[in-house]
This record gives sequence, C-alpha cells and structure tokens, in this order.
Amino acid sequence: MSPVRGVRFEMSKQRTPRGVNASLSRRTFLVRSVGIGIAGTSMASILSACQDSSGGPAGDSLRAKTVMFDITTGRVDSPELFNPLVPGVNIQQGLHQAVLEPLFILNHETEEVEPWLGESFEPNDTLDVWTLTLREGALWSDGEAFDADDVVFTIDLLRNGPAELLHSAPMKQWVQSVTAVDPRTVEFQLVGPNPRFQLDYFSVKITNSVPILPAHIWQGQDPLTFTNFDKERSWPVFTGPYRLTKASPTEFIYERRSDWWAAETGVMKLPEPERLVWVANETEEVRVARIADHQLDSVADITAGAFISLQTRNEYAAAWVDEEPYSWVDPCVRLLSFNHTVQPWNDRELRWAVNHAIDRDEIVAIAYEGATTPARFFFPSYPQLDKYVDLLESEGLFEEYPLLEHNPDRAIEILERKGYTKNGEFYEKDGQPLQLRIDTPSEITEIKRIAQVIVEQLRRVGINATSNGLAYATWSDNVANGQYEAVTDWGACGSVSEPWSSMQLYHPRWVVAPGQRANGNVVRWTNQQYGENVDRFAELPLDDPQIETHVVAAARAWLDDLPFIPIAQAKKLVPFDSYYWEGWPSQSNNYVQPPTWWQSTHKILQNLTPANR
Amino acid sequence: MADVLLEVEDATKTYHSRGETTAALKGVSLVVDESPATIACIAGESGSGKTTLANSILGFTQLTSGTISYRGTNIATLTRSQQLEYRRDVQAVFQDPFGVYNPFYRIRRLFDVLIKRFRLAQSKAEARELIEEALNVVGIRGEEVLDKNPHQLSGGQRQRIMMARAYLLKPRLIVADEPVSMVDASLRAMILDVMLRLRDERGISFLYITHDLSTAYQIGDDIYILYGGELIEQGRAQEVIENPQHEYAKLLIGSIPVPDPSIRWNREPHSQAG
Amino acid sequence: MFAFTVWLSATIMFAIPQLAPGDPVSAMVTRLTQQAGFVEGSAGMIEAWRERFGLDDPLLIQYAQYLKNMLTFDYGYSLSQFPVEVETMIADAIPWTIGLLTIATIISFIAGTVVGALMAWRRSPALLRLLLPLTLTFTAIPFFILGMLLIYLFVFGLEIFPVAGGYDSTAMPGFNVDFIASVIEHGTLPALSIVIGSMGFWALGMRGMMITIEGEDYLTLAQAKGLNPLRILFRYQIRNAILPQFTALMLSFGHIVGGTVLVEYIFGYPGTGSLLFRALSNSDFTVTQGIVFILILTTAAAVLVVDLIYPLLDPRITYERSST
Amino acid sequence: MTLTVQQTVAPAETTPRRPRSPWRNTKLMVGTLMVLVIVLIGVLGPLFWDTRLSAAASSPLNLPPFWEAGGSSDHPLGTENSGRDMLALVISGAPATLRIGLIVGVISIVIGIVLGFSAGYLGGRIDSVIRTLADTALTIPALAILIVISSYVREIGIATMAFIVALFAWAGPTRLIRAQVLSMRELGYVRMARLSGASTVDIMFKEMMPNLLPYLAAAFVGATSGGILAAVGLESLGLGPQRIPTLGMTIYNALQSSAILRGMWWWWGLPTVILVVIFVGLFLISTGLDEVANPRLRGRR
Amino acid sequence: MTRDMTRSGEPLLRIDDVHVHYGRVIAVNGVDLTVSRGETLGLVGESGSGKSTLAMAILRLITPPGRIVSGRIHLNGVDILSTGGRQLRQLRWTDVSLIPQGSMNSLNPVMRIGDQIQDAIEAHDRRQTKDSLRQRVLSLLDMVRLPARVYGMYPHELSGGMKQRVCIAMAIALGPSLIIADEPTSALDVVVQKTVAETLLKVKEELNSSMILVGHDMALQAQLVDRIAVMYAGNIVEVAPVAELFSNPVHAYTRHLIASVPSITERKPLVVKEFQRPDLTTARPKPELREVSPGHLVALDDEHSDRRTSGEASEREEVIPRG
Repeated sequence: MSPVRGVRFEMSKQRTPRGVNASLSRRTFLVRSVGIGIAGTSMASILSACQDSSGGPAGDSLRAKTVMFDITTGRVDSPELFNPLVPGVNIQQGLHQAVLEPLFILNHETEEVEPWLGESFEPNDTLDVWTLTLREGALWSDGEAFDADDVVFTIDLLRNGPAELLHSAPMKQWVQSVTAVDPRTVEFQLVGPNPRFQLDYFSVKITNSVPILPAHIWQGQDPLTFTNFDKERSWPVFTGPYRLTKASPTEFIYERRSDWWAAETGVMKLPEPERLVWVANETEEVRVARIADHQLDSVADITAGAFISLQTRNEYAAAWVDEEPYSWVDPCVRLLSFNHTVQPWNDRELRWAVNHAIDRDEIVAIAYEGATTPARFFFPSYPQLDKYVDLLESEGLFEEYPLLEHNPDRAIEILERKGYTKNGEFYEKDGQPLQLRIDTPSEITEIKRIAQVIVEQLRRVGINATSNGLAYATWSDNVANGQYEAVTDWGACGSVSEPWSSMQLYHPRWVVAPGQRANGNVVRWTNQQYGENVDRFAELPLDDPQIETHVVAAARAWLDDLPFIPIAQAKKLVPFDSYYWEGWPSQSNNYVQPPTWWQSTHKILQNLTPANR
Repeated sequence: MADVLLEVEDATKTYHSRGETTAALKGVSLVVDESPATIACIAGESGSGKTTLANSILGFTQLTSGTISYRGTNIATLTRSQQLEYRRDVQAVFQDPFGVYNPFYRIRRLFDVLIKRFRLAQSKAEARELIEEALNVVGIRGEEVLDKNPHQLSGGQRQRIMMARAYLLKPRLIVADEPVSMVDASLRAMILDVMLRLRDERGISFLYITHDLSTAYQIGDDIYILYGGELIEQGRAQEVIENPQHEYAKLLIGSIPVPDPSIRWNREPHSQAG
Repeated sequence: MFAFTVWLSATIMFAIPQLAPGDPVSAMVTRLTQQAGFVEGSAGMIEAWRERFGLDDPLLIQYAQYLKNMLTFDYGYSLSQFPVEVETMIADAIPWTIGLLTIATIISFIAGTVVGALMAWRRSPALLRLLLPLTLTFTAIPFFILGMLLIYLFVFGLEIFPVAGGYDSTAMPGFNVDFIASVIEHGTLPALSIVIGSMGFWALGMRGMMITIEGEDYLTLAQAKGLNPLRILFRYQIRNAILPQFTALMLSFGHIVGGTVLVEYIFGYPGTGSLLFRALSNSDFTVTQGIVFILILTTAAAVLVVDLIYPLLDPRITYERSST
Repeated sequence: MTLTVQQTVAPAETTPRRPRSPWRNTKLMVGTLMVLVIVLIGVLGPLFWDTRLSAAASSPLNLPPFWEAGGSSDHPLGTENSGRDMLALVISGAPATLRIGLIVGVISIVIGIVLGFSAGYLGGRIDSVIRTLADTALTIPALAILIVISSYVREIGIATMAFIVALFAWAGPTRLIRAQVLSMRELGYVRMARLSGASTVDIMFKEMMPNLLPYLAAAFVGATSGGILAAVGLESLGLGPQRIPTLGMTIYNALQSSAILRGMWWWWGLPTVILVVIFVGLFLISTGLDEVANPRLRGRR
Repeated sequence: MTRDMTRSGEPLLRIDDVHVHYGRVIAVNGVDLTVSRGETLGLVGESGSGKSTLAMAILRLITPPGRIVSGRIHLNGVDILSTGGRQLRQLRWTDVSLIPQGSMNSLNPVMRIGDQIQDAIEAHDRRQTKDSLRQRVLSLLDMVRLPARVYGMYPHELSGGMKQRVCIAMAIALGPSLIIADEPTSALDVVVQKTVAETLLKVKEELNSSMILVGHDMALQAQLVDRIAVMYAGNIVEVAPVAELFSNPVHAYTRHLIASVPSITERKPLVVKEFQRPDLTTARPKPELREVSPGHLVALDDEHSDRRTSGEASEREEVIPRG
C-alpha cells in the first residue's frame, strides 16, 4: 500500500503528461469541470494548488529521469497478475523488459547469443546434454541468491506441472531430467539431440524466453492461479534492476534498485533511467499524439502514415531507418499459403502463375505504404539467414525459379497452357471459373491489406480472387484444420539465426488430413525430398558447414513446388523520441533489435543516456 | 301468437380479469317478434349491459351462459353457411356514425362489397337499382353520396347510409345500438323515422338499444330496462313509461328532463326561495 | 417476462459459440504460441485447457452448468486472461459504462425532455422552436459518428480534450482529485456524443406527448383557473407528458448500452463495450457470455423497475394493469 | 316571422377540416429527396465514374480532394491509403449500405405484418407468445448481441449482414403493427366488415391494411434506418462484409489507419457525410410519415 | 341592438359584436349578448353552432388556429379582450370560472383532487396556511355533497358524477360572479345528471353568481335556466325568457329544436326536417335581432322567410363541420 500511496502523491505534484496535450485551455477546462462537476470551490482550489506545484522544475526533473514506454497490447485487464506462466499475464507492461531477466539474449543484429543471467550454455557433442552456467553473484530482488536450484525448480515445474502452463510444452517434450551440479551449474539431459535448445527457449529468440522463477517464493504455489503479486512484500520477485511500484490497468511504474546484482558484481552498470513507466494507449492516434508531445519515449509498431505525420510534429522522433521503409524487420515473413488438398491450387504450375502475377513492390508500396521490403524467401532478412538466401542466389536457384519476377504475361501463359480460357474478365476451364478465395484474420489489418492487394493483382491477370475476412479464432482454426483455399499468414515463423526452425515447419511428417488439426505444415504439402533434406541437418550443430548443402537441396525442392509464396518481410515501425533519452537502437547504432516490448529491452536500458535538454 | 324472430334466454356474461369477476349480463331473457315487425328497445344507463347484449346478438362476444336463438336456432351452433345467412338476416347500425366508415374507401364500396359477397345482384344494372332503392328508403340520392369519401358527409347522412346499407340485405332484424346518440337533436327524428318506416313498410324488426328512454318511448313497441346487467322492467312501451314498477325504473323516468319550463324539478329545499 | 428475456438471451449467448465454427481454446493456444512459432506440444495444451473449461462435457451438461453459473453470477475464469476471473473483469469495466451511460442518459433525458416540452409549448420563443430541426438532425446520426466528429473538432481541431481513454493513464484510480478530474475530462466527449445523439429522441418524444395532451380539457381548465403559465407547463403539461418518457428511458438503457460499444470503441473508453470487443477479438467466450448476460440482466431489470415504479409515477396505473 | 338562416351552397369539398393531402408533407418530401440523391449517386454514379477504382491498388495513395494542395482531378475526392478512389468508394458504398437497410426493412416489415396482425387480430395465446417474443427482442441489447453473432459468423456478404441485423429488427414493426391492429380491431368499420361477413383475411388486408399504410411505411423506414445503423456500426467495428466497400468499412479502415490523426478528413468525412444524409433523410421520411399517420403532430413547427 | 332587459341596470356581462374565426371557419359571426347578475342564461345550439366557441371567447380560451377577430366583452365593466398577462390571469376564476364540458378529462389525472382545487385558490389569494387552505377545500367539497375523502383521491378513482361535482366545487372556489358551464352534464347518465344539475343550481344560487349554461338539450335547459339564447351557425337567432321561448318560439329553428325534443310524457309523431346549414367558411351578414315581445328577441330575415315553414324533410345536402 505505502509505495503506491507515495507514488500517487508524487504523481499529483508533477507535470504529468495527460491526454494529447497539456495546453492551458484544457487545464482551465479541467478546473472548470471539476468545479462544476464535483461542486465547490474548495475542490477547485485544491486542484489549482496541485497544478501550481506541478509546473515547477521538480516535475520536469522527474520526467527527465523517467523513460516512458507504451504498453503495446493496450489496457491491461489483469494489472495485478505477474505470473509469467499463465495466459492472462501481460508480460509486456515492463515485467519482462525491466524485472524478469532472461538467461541469454539473442542479438538479432550480431546474431550472437549474449549472456545475461546465464554465463554459458554448452551442449555435449551429441547435443543431448546441455550444461548451463549461471553468472556469479546473481541475486533475486529480495536478496536471495539466484542459483541452480531455482533453474531446476522452474524446469521441473514446467515438466511436471499442468499442461496449460506456458513454456511447459517444450520442456515436457525435450527435457528428460534437469539437475543442479553446483549452485552455478545446471545439467539438462534431453530426450534427444537438439542443437537449438538454448537458442529456442532461453535466449529471447522472439519476444521472450522461458522465465526462471524464484523457487523460495513459488514453492508450494499453484502455478495456474498464483498471481505472484503482493504490494506489501514488493512482489513480484525477480532479478532485474527495477522494482514495481505501481500497477493499474493503464499504468505501471518501476523504480530503479540500486542493489541490482549486476551492478554490485560489476558485470553491468546500473541503467541510467531511475524510473520506468509503461502506459496503455488506446489507439494509434493516442500513441502518436503522446510521443509527439514527448509524453512517451517509445511506442509500439505504428503505420507508415502515422510515422510520417509524427515526424512533422516531433523533430526528435526517429525510427530504425531514417528513410523508407523506416522499419525494422520482424522474424515472421508474410506469406500467401495455399491449401494443397484443394483443387486446382495443388498444382504447382498454378501457384507459379500466381507468383508471377504478384507484384511484391506494389504490395509493399500499397499495403505497407512503403514501410517494408519484399521477401526473397520465407526467412526474415537477418544476416545469418540472408547468407543462406544469398547462397541460393549464387547457386542459381532464383534464375531457375524466378521467385521475385513479376510477370503477368508469364502467368497468363501458364494459365492458358493449362487449358484455361478467358470468359469475360476471368479464366475458366471446363466451365469452372478459376477462383481463389483468400481468407484473412480481420483483426489483423496488415495481413488483411496484403490480401486485398494480392486480390487486385490476381484479378488483373484474370484469376477471380476474393479476400474474405474471418474472426481470428475462426481463421486460425480453419488454417489449422485445413479448411481454406488460401490464406495470407505468417506460418513460416521460427528461424532467426539458423534455417531449420522455419524449414522444418513444412516437413511432410506434419501433414494431417483436412478436418484434423495440423501442428505444422498447415498447407499440407507433401514433398519427401524436402523432408529428407530438412531432416539431414536437424541435429547438426548450428555452425556445421554441411547445413548449407542441405538447405540448398531443400530450398530447391521447395522452390520447385512453391507450396506457399513469401510476400514481404514483416515490418515493425518502432519510433523513439530522443528528447529526453538518447542511445535508442537504430540501424546505425544497432547494438540490439529495437522492439521495446521484447525481453531484449534490458539491453536497450543499458544504453540509454539522458539528453539533458 | 306472433312468430318469434329472436329469443334471448337467460343470457349471462361475466368477465374475468386478474382474479376479479364482473358480470355484464345476469340472466337476461327477451323476445323480438318477427311479425308483426317490432321495435324492441333495450334501455339502460352506461354499464347496464345493453351493449354487451347487442354484441352477443351480433356474434361479437360469446355468452358465458344462456342462449340466443334466431328463429329457433341457437346462434352459437350455426354452421359456416348458416352464419353467413345469419349475417344477412341480422344487421346492425352503430352509435358512432364516423368510425363505421373505413376512411380509405368511397361510400360506394360499402354497398358493392355486400352485393358481391351475398350475390345480391346478377348484373351491374341490378346492383345499381338495389343501391338506389336502399338509399331511397332513407331519403338519399345515390349520385349525391356514392362517390364521396366518408368525411365529406354529415352525421345524419352517414347514419342514414348505414341504415340503407343494412337495408340492402333485406334483413329481418336490425340491431340499432344507440343510432342517434351522436347525432344532433334536429336530425335525430330523421333517423328514427327511417326505423319506423322500415318496420312498417318493410317488416323489419329492430332491437333499439339506447340510454334515452324518451326516444324509446316515442318509437318503441316493447321496452326492456336493464340495470347492472339485470332486466328490471319490461313490457309494452306505453306501460313501462307511464306505469313503471321497479324503483330504479321510476327514478330513471323521473330524472328525464321535461321540455317544459313550467314543470320544473324541485330545487334543494333551502334554495327554493331564489 | 423478465425471466423469459433473461433465459432466452442467455440461451442465445450459449448457442452462438456452439454453432459458430472455430474452437476458442485452440484459437487461444494458437495465439499464445504463435509468436514463438511452432510448439510441438500444443495439442496437449489444448486438451488441458478444454478440460479445464469443461468443453468436453456433453452439450446438455455444459448448458445446465452454464445456466447455473450465469444465475449464480459465477462466470468462472476468463479464457484468454486466465487465471483472471470474469467477474473481476466485468466489475472493473461496468462502473465505467454505467457511469458514462447514467450521466449521459440523464443529462440527455432532462435536456431533451425540457427542449421537447418547450418546443411544444405555445409560449416558447420562436427561436427555441427552430432548435427542433437541429436536434432532430443530430438524433438521426449514430453516436459513434458524432463521436468521430467531436474528436475531429475538439481533440485535433481545438485541442481541448484528450483523445481517448477513461482517465489519464498516469492517474491512480481511486478517490483523488487528479483521478476524478481526469475521469470527467475524459468522459466529456463520449458523454457529449451520447447526449447530442439522443437528446433529440427525448425532445421528439416529449414534443409528441405534449402535442397529444395539448387538447386535453384539464389544460383548458388549468388555463381558465388563471394559473401561472409556468405552473401549468410543469404541473399539468410536463407532468402528464413525461410519463411515457420514463418507460422509454428505462428501455433505452439497454439500447444505449449496445450503442455505447461503438462509442467506447471510438474513444477507447474502458467500459463493458471495449471489454466485450476485446473479448471477442480474443475469442474469450467466457467473458463474452458474462458481459452480455450482465447487459441483458441490467436491461431486463430496468424494464422490471419501470413496471414497478410506473404506478408510483402514474396514479392511474395500478401494478396489475401495467403489463399491457 | 322570418328565418335568418343563411342559405349558401356548401360544396362538400370546401369542408374546413378537409386537409391538403397529408402525404404532401415537407419533411417527407425533403427526406425522400435526400435519400433519392443517395440512390441516384449509386445508380447514375457508375455511368460517370469507374467504380473499379474502389478496389485497392487502383489509384495513387493518400491523395487529397482536387481542391486541396496536392489533389488531382483524376481523383476528385481524393484517395485513401490502399489506393482506393474516394469517389468510387462513395458511389459503390452508398447503395451497398442502403441495400442492407432495405433488406432489413423488407424482412422486418414482412415479419412485422405477419406477426403483428396475428397477435393483434387473433389475440389470445398467439398474442401473448408474439408479444413476449417482441418485447424480449426489444429488451435485449441487440447491438451487443449482433456484435457477438457477427464476430462468430464471419462469412458475411450484404445479405448475411442484413439477415443478422434483421434478427432483432422485426420486433419494432411487430409491436407497432400489433398495437395499431389491436386498437383498430374494435373500430366501427372493422366491426362493420365482420357484420358484412368479411373473412379474417379480408378484414386484415382490405379493411385494416390500407389505413395502416402510413404506419407501415413509417415502420419500414424505421427498420431500414435501424438496419443501416446496426450494419454501419458492425462495419465500423470491422465486423461487416469484407469485399464490398460499404461506407462502414471505409470508416473502419480510416479509423484503423489513423485517418483523423493524419488529417485525411476526406477519408472518414465523406462516408460520414453520406451516412448523415442517409440517416437524416430516412429520419425525416419517418417523422413525416408519423405526421401523416398522426394528424395531431401535423401543422406544428 | 340588444338592450339590457334586466332590472339592475348595467349587466354583469356584456358581449358586443364578437367575431371568432377558426382558420377559415367563421365560428362566431357577430354575437351580442348580455347576462345579468344572478341570472342563468342558457346558450343552446347544435354542433357547429358556435356556442362553445362563444363561451370560450368569454374566458379568452380560444387557441390557435382560432382567434377572436373583433368585438368587446365587458365583465364587471372590464373589457376582457383588452386585458392580458397577469391581469387576465387574475380575472379568470375570481370573476369568471368554468365548468368544462368533458368532466372525464377535465381533471389532471396525476394530481390529487385537493391539490387541483388548491391550485386554483393559491393562484389568486396567496397568503394562507396549508391548513386553512385544506379547510376551504373541504368545505367546498361539502358544498357539492362530496365526502371529505375525495380530497386525497385521484380523478380516476371517482365516478363521472363525482368528477363533475369536483369541477363544480372548483368553479365556485373563489365565488366568481360568472360561471360558464359548458355542457356540464352531457356525459352523465340521466339520474346523475339530475342530481348534478340540481347541485349546480344550488351552489350558484348560494353564491348569487350568474351562469351561462351551454347545452344542446332543450329539455334540460327548460329545467335549469332563466333565459335562453339559441345559436345557429355562429349567430344568436332567438333570445327569450325560458317560459316565453317554449310557449312562443318564433324562429323556425327554435321551433324545430323544441319540436324535436322527444317527450317522455306523451307519444307524438316525429317531426322530420332538415335545415340547410350555411357554409361556415364564407362571410355572411349578421342577422338583426328584433324584439317581438319584452325581452324576446328574434332574428328576422324576410328574404328567407319561406324556407323555414316547410314541415317536410328537405333532401338537400348539409355539411356539418365537426368539432
């Protein structure tokens, strides 16, 4: 109770950012409405007294010590839930950016796995025993030592606990046993070789990683209903450099702990921001308006149009890249996927016809207003993966299979060769019109807009394409159960620094009959040659040079069939305001990837310095 | 002995609403003769049950108990075709001369519908004749009214056209439910006169339902006085008015103002001096 | 009537997710795991969740359980926000909606009724009567379109109001000046859009009733009595004309609750409308059912209240007769 | 003795209370005109403008209307951020929106007539059942349930949309017609018709229906307007038809893309203006019809 | 010109050449009339004759589209038509009160009886305690023979006769010099009508007020009034003391009215006759009244003298404007 009350007191004294702007007229209005609404001049005078003090330098100096972030998911329905294992938790309100530290952080820029709470995580030669070494001197925020027992406790909880728990599925799948060798060493015995065990689960590959929980607090709790929150006891207890001091549906405040273990041990310096605030913003308008007024330092992914209008309002606002596409590439490439159990789209030639009908540049220009780049392959455009794509290019695969070639004439030629004739606007065969219905999840505007442009492009060559918005639940169910003709999706999402994760998703072993829920390969593409080649490097160490050969062979099989069509890189346009804080990541200062809703934000906090404006 | 046209026997009607039972008619019996044609008057104040009785006879409401027989047949047991027959034989004229006209249609339709439904005429010319005749009876010329809309007619005209309409079917009985109470006094005689003439010249009997005993006295053959759903006085008109037996009937007759300033009501004793 | 309404709508709410394609649980799991890409064990996870939410039980048992839960106000856990309880979420959201609604509706009711009365009053200045077309025009426009216009005008044009939310995200919910001030500030535009949009409705209804009773003899008599015109207006005209307005008022609560879904959406207002919309996007059927059930219950209760208090307002109507 | 009664010819047509045809009502006419304009935009628009420009990627992005700096006469009302031409969007969106309303209107009025007459005229148990159903449908917060339904049933075209909306829209007309029929049932001319041996069907359709016309028309317009309101509401939440560029969808897209923030007023403003015209037009028609049906409301400012 | 024929000099009410139009309808076409103190005047006519309009004109209760076009109405020497606002309000009820036509709807359905009577009293004499006010109302109720419990009742709880008594009680609350009773008993059953009419006369005489009794029922008028004015098509066609009028009706219309009253005392043949009603929307001259015997004035118009003698029903159309 007490810390919150303290905050409340402070909040009322500072010049808090409220609404879109804090102009005088609005304040006058506020006073008036309070005066009228609540009645009584006394109330109004109290309020104006508050305002007088809020204009002072004290308020500004507090702001200068604070970094304001955007809760990208909006309002938090469960502000007092800090259990990272249940679906109701919102870890992106600062919990895993400032409090819950990962063992390792995969730096998407360097593609190095950087140590954080963990020092190293090494496999044996057969890749089925992994040994984790923790940092020396790591402490929980309540002073208890962070040690191997905590790791063992957490992994065992996930292995043996309820199946509903987040992260439990992979631990149940992979970990045969986990043992504490000594307080800093944990040994994982896996059920089989897995070269990506550390990368996939413990290194913030995408968004977050398996959280390590303080055993002394979690012991005996029901992991499904434990909230892990107690104001009196300064819970949640994790290892990060900040402590939660306020939690409301719209705002979370964290204060810096001077006793952070990494600063104590000298591994890292104490982050400069004394205070971190995460604020829920209802709409893109609000986000942009607030960052334009320096009321936020970083906001979530916004549209290109909104960013352009932001730049005209705030000269300190910048994104990852200074010019188009402005955005940083997210790991999930946007695809056009066909259902291979549906005629006639199980015909590779028709899919190639579609590919030639598609103009990726136009999609980028229209659906993204220029904020992304076309996809050359179904890998995100990251250095390690680009190397493989470059390899495909040098092997001449793209000459053989001109994936990026926008050539409507060729598309038409294929269609006519296949016996399709034009009847009016569209092609048909045996009286059957050539139709393609592309289902999209209507809540996800970006995916929907891609489909809309594709539809227009296909219609231009004479394919009667339509796009059809579905509720996300329906859509994802349809996709998993193979009940669709085509979808725009991001189903190849997985690889970041190595190719297998994404490639294995389309392994024939995952193919199930339509109507059954597919756990991968939702397009139901069966290509044994592809499968064999993917299998060949499944268990190779990540740096094994043989991987290249197998990737090329698998990619050839893939390109030949073209089971789905990569369209565009996923963009994340993440603006930063350097009015109060400098040192934000950018392409020119690319020390880490920029999304501030990822657990890798810990690294950004290390790099922020006050602008002292 | 005269032929019985309509006989009401022990008619009782009760309404139930939310646990409360109200009796609108309590064992009312009466007879309307067919020949000679009779004007039987049902008189009573509001709430006496006279309208319920009329509605029951016209088949708009069902009796709780008791029977209404038309020429010896209980009207509740009429077959479909008998019902149509009954409709043809027993017609009605209502109090409100305005509401009975569907404002959407011209007057002509009132007659056309009947002619069509009851197949009264074989040809257009015959139909025209029938209508003219009916209107003649009530003293109206067809061309003056047939192509008009109801609101273009006066109250007296409307009520007479209704009479003509009823007459068109050559009914044996016309239930006239307060036919003059919404008509100006100076026009009242005209309608009552039509009734008399229909009785005398066409042999049509009437059930004249009214709150106004004086008009009943003027044209009625028999008078039945209802009070609270009960029949309290009945007999030949002259007899009932001049020599009432029931206390209430006496009170009722005594309360009717006499159009003669020389026979004034008694004022309150202390105000008589004025 | 009350029970029937509640039962029927509750059943509809139960049936919709049953009839609809898509499995909310697998959708939720897909959502949870999509960012991490492929999760091999997701089938087991789905199974576990289905069991937790009793989705594998026979339909009739689910239905019975559902009805029981609804009636005992036990809505269980949110599917997408597990282990948050649906009740908690609704309890957080409902004061906002009720607050916004009550205040906006009452303001609009009073203002509309007065305007309507004055429009029908013979003594009102002609200028006031010119208000009619204006008010009516606004009535025809949906709340949320008015909301957009207001945002454009006041937020981006004049920059007087904050664009969205129920309060400053930095204010601490509770009884403090900052919070209350910010609630008022944030509520003004949404409330205004409801007030502007519905005032004409009340005005029109009131005007109609005033005109309907205009020829009544008791008004002539009141005038003949030489009463003050204002007294006639309030105690005779308004007092009689306003009665049907109360029925409409209670009924309108239900409709406005529906209408405010959009207003809340436009203004990012943290009420039941936004919650409902979020729950739907998350296929969170427990929350959806809970909210809609509460909405139905409130509306049906409002109607019931009307039935109960109407006899108090209109001495002519005793309770027994009020059911027509 | 002389008679002082003035004798003059009194042609019935000059009866003082005889009103001018009530259908010549200003509100009715202005409202009809407004709706007609929208209909004309939809009917004639395609003759003058290429509605294929309402498809994504058909035009340059984010152009303002021609009179603003940067505007182009090729796209007189500007374009939005997917390269759709606003003029084409309006031309194809306005009739689509109206169509939804009309389907809803027709469905509701047909249901309303059938149920309303059955309930009002036949009475008894049928009446209780229908009345309860209608009252229930009126009580239920329809839009909330519609949102739920349409978020589940997403295979939405204009007809589906209209059917979903009509699920609740029939109750209003039903209740209104029932009330009218109920009060009419005891009217003199209905009794007269029964006395003339008219069948129930005849009484309903030949005697009552003609006099109900203004009410039916008002109920129809009301249901249409309510249908459009609900449909536009759902569309603006992104729950509408996806392929057809209805006005609500355009507003949804504009909201999704921060059109207000970006100052692209034409993007959300134009569909809004069209909707306002439709709503106000329908509203005027329905109040006009009210006045036709209810003469007491007539002749007041 | 009408001459005052009462003994007390200046009459209480004097109406001079009043014209009232309802839209295009000339409802009252130049009426001259006087009412003396203590007198009960019957104003008789059929629908559309303008009798109620004239009564309302005296109260200045003509509402649009009706308007008083010209004329003067002096009550107690005050020209009512030239007053307005407060003065008019003050004049109403203290000088002239109304017993309205439709007793069923004349009381505010949502106010208690006591409050409605108090309303009238309070509007005119303010300073009094709640208790004395209540006492006044109770004694008024007693005067019209209503039980005290009526004080706290709502109109719908009363029968028609009781409601009409309430209206009478209200009308006499301030002891007005003139009571206008507009068909006060037409909605009542005859038995009740008689007692209410008796009550009305009683209280009127107790207060020594004058009264205008508007009505269409000649028989009832014969019972209640001192003098009768017959209105036809917006004009007064005959005025005479009641006995004189009944024994010696001069005007054809008056005669017809008297003849059409069905008697309860003797059966006689119906007199069927139809009068041609003038078109009320066209301007027509105001008939001149001539005195045929003391206090008996008749509109004489030689031009149409032959029209009235016919005893047969004329088949001519007539138009009766309703309302």
